Amino acid sequence: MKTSFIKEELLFQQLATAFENVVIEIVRKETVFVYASKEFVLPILLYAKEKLGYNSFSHLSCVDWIENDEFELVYIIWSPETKINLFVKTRIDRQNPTMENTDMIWRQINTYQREIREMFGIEFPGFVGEKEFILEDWEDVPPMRRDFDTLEYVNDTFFEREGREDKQDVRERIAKRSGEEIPDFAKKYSRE
Amino acid sequence: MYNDNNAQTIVEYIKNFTRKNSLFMLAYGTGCGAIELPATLTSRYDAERLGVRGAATPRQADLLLITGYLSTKTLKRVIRVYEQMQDPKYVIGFGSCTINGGMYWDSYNTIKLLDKYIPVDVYINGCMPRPESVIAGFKELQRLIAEGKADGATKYKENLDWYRENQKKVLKNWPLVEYNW
Amino acid sequence: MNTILFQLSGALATILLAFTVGMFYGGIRRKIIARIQNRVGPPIYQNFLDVIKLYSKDTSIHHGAMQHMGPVFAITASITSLMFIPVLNGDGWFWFKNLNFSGDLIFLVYMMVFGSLGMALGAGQTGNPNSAIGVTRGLSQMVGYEIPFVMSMVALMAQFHTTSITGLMNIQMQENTWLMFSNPFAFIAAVLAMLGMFHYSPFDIVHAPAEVASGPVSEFGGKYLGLMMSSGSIFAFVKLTLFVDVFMGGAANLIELVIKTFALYLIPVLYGVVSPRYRTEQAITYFWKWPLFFGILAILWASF
Amino acid sequence: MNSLILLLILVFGGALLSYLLNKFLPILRDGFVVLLMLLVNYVFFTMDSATQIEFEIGGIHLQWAFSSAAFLFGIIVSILGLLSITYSTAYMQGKDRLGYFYMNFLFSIGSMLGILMSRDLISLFFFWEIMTWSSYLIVIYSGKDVDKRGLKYIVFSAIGAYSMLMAIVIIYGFTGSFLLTDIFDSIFAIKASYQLAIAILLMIGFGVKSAMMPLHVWASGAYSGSPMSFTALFSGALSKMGVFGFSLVLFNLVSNQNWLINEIIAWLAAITAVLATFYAVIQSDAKKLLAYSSIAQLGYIVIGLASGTYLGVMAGLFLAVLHAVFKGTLFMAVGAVEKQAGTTDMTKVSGLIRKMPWTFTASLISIIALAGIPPLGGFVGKWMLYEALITSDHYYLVIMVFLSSTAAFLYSYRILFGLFLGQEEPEFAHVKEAPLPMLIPMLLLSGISVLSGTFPGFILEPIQNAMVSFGFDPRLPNIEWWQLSVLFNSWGDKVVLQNVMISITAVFLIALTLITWKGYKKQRYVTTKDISSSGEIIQAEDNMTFQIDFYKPFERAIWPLLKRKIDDYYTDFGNGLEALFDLVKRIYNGNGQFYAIYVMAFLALLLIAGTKYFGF
Repeated sequence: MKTSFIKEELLFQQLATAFENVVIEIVRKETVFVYASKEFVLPILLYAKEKLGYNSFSHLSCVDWIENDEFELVYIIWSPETKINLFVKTRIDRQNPTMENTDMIWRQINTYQREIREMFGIEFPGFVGEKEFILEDWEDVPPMRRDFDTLEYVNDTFFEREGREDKQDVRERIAKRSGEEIPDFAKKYSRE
Repeated sequence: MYNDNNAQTIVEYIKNFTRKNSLFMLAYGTGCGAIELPATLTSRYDAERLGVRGAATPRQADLLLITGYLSTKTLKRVIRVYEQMQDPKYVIGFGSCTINGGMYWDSYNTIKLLDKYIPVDVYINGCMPRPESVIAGFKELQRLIAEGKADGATKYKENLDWYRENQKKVLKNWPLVEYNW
Repeated sequence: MNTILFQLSGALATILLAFTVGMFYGGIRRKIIARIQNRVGPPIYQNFLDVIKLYSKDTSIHHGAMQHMGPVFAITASITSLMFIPVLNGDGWFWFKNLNFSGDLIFLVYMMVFGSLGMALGAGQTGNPNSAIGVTRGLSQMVGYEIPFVMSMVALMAQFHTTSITGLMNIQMQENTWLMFSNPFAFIAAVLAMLGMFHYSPFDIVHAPAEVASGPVSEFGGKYLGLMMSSGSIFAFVKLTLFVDVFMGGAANLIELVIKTFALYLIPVLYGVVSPRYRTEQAITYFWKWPLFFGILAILWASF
Repeated sequence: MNSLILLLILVFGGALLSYLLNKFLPILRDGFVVLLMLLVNYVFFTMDSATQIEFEIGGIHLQWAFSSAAFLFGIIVSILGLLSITYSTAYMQGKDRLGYFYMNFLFSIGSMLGILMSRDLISLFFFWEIMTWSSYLIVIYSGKDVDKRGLKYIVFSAIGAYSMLMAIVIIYGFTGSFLLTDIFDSIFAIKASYQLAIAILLMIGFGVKSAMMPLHVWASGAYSGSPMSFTALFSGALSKMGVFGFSLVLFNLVSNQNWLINEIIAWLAAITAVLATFYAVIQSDAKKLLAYSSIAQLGYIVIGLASGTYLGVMAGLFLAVLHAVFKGTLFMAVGAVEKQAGTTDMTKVSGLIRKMPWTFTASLISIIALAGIPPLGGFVGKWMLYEALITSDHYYLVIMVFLSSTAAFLYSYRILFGLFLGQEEPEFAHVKEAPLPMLIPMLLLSGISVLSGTFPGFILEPIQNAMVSFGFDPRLPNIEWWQLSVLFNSWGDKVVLQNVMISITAVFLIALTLITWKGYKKQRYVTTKDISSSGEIIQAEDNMTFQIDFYKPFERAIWPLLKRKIDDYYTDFGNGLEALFDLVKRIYNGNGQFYAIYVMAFLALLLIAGTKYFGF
């Protein structure tokens, strides 16, 4: 049976008429992606909440696209009427990562922004929140960035029990099995 | 009584006997091991028959259970709790995470070797150790206490500088309160 | 027969008796709870081991003079009220006379709260907020259960025109009856109040370990906790003996005493094992419903 | 000179002199008032008990003398007066209008002595009014909330004064004399209903001062609002004037047939005690708490007096003396905290025990006495009260008293915990122990609390003398005061106070020695920040104090009782009166024509009624 995308199409139309410089993609049923540049995120979120009834904020997450030298921020919001998950995605510069503060729309964004600030080092100007979220006294590179060398840090900081030196790298085998390539930046983790 | 190399006076013997048979434990539910404790304490395995019972605060406790992985953030509190306990006191490390890091061997915020930071009297192996092994651990600790060998606290006092150095390496900006009892 | 040395040794013997009996009762309680939960449970002498271990533990810190004195207040109250309670009735064993004839029921009721208030002061000085919360819960709950208890005591005093415990015991000896049959409502009210007095479940919100980290005793370890456990077991004996003396005709010898007190002790223990925990205001209103009703009935029964 | 006149001249003259001294030589003022009160005490205690003076002013025969009952209350007034004025010299340091304060202070002491010595109703009323006004002037001394606190106090005092005046007029109308001795002789000749009316009117007059329900609403504001040095006297001695008046009425003016009035008063006092205790429990200001607690304690005293039995009256008077002692100490201690720490709000101040150890000791002793816990004096009073009520078949009153005094443990603990125990907050780190002139009166008074628990004889003997004058037979054994140790109730049951004391002291000392002896060398003090708190290291700025909503669970349980305050009823009554006056104003609207209509209507009504009932 052919799936009909009536409400998704409607959303597409509404967003397309309201905003010009955005790319909208209907991924599957009840899932719509919106790719926007960073200054459009706040208007889209506001518009979706106030006009289209997307009043439930689900998630804010961050992806480190180290290959493109970018961070991707994903805001997931949801409407109880249309039951559509609306993904608002934006990419920001990795060298100077700042993003607009959006916690005035939904208060719970506060927590996500604190986490992202701590784990990825993305600043939210104008955002007032507790400085520390999970980590205490962290001085190194934010640990969720992919250029943070976990193993080196662990070897420097923590002790090692004798007899656990073999440390076979299973990633190589997994990569070979699934036919993928380990990217260059991750090569240095391998033990050989 | 136990072996001749380790002759004890009668007072010491009584003390050790009561200590071994009355362990007030502070179960510091740090990791997944905490879920094994209800089973250990309740009807099926019944640790209370060995004299093990829960204590609510470190002031009353004899035995500190580190049940599983310890993040550096938790380590601070564990050290504090350990130092608030009164002598004589014992520590049991639960599971492979406390022994060698276990599955968190390369985690940036989980310590791998508990006995570098606080003295551990008994380790219980496993991921997680089942209640049977937990009780075996209690038994082992009781044997050590009876023989007067569970002297982790004394070791900690004697090598305080060494322990402090290790702790400071992980806990950089944390005010470690002076330990002097 | 009346030298000071004799009296002192009698007092010591009474204290030892109360301590031993109270400790064993505590152990038996743990055993009973364990058996009901289908466990083996600790040996019944487990509490002795606990106390000896606690005394042998180091206690290298204190939070000030009042904390130091808190457990002392508690044990003082226990031992002093023990001294004023007739352990055996009639001539009994002369050793256990102590100061029986120097106080009466009103005095005892007041003496019995001395300890908890002193203990509360000790807990207060530690500065631990959990202690203070536990204390407020305990004192509030005390207002609840003291009222039906005192009502039943007043009913007895009114019925037999005496306020002394020995007087009540003598009446039971002469009339060859137990006061629990002479004034059953008073007995019911007193037993319901006793549930609260023992601070066992469902009235154990005072030191609920999961809520307030054992409440008033959360900063007490080592010798302090040991002293308090001893005081608690002596106090349990005091309460049970008081009930036996007043309602069950006292005991002619130690074996009878043990049987009667144990039978009474089973009531709060068994009621507690199968009960969840009341909140403080629920506990207060619990005592101000049926127990209060029975207390009023008891006084009416006594005055007509 | 007659020592009664000397006493009055000393106090009232001294009052005026202290005002002048404050104006011209303020440096001598403090020494002067203390010396003056010492002198007053000297004169009072060396006075011959038969001293009497009679004179006539404007045809009215007046008589002054100290009866033995009055002497008992006089002891409270003079000693507490001396101690509280000593305390004032340090407590009032640095405040302005001290001449005003000391003048009124001495005026109220003098008027109290005047009330006690007057043996006729006119001088009693005269001194009563001086007392009311001088205390009112001190209540409004601080100048805060005058319209609420001061107005309430003066309105209720005025109600009391008017009903007293009415009673005096009725008495004079029937007996033709103001002299108490004449009245006591002839009062029982008048009709019982008038006797009852007189008694009730006088009770209202005295009940206001002793803060009996429903006349108690002024007390919490007035007690907590005046300077603590005066409140010690206010609650300790001034309210006892009401108790003194009660004793006059109950034992001399009410015949034995009118047992109902005793019951009513006892029950009113019991309800006062219970409700005031509940209110005290939920207060968070130490002053307010003590004020409500005073109301409750006065309830016990009145219950004792109203029970009418030997032991009950003795309990009432004993508690009256002891209440002056321990409540005086407590108000002084709270005043010391206020002076040193700047606030008595228990949600703010905490952990002063190490800063003010002696103040704490005094308050601890007084609290133990207040709670009635053996072996201190309060227990003796409570014991006698219970025994008296039980032996005289007042079973439900016993329960009420017991409920009140069990709930009193709650606020007893609250005040000690709130001010002295708990977390030591850094903002009170600067607090120092109170100066000596404040400490000495507190410690002396708490010494009396301790002593009276083991040797109650030295208080019971003057009480017995007073009770003989009320017509009771002396029942205390004829021995020295330090030998009196056994108290009996009327069923022959007893408590041996010295055994209690010896037993408690011995056990306490032995246990304390044992617990201290074990490893005391290794033991060291840690601050209250070093507590077990799930491993967190508590920093100095972390607030770990538990003070707000302290007895919330208890409050929830007793909430049905506290929902309607009696204060609200008075407010409603006041609002109702306002509406009534509004209506009256609408009738008297100043329009002549309306008045003419009213007159016509009235005449018509008269005409109709007259023809119908009187037939003209």
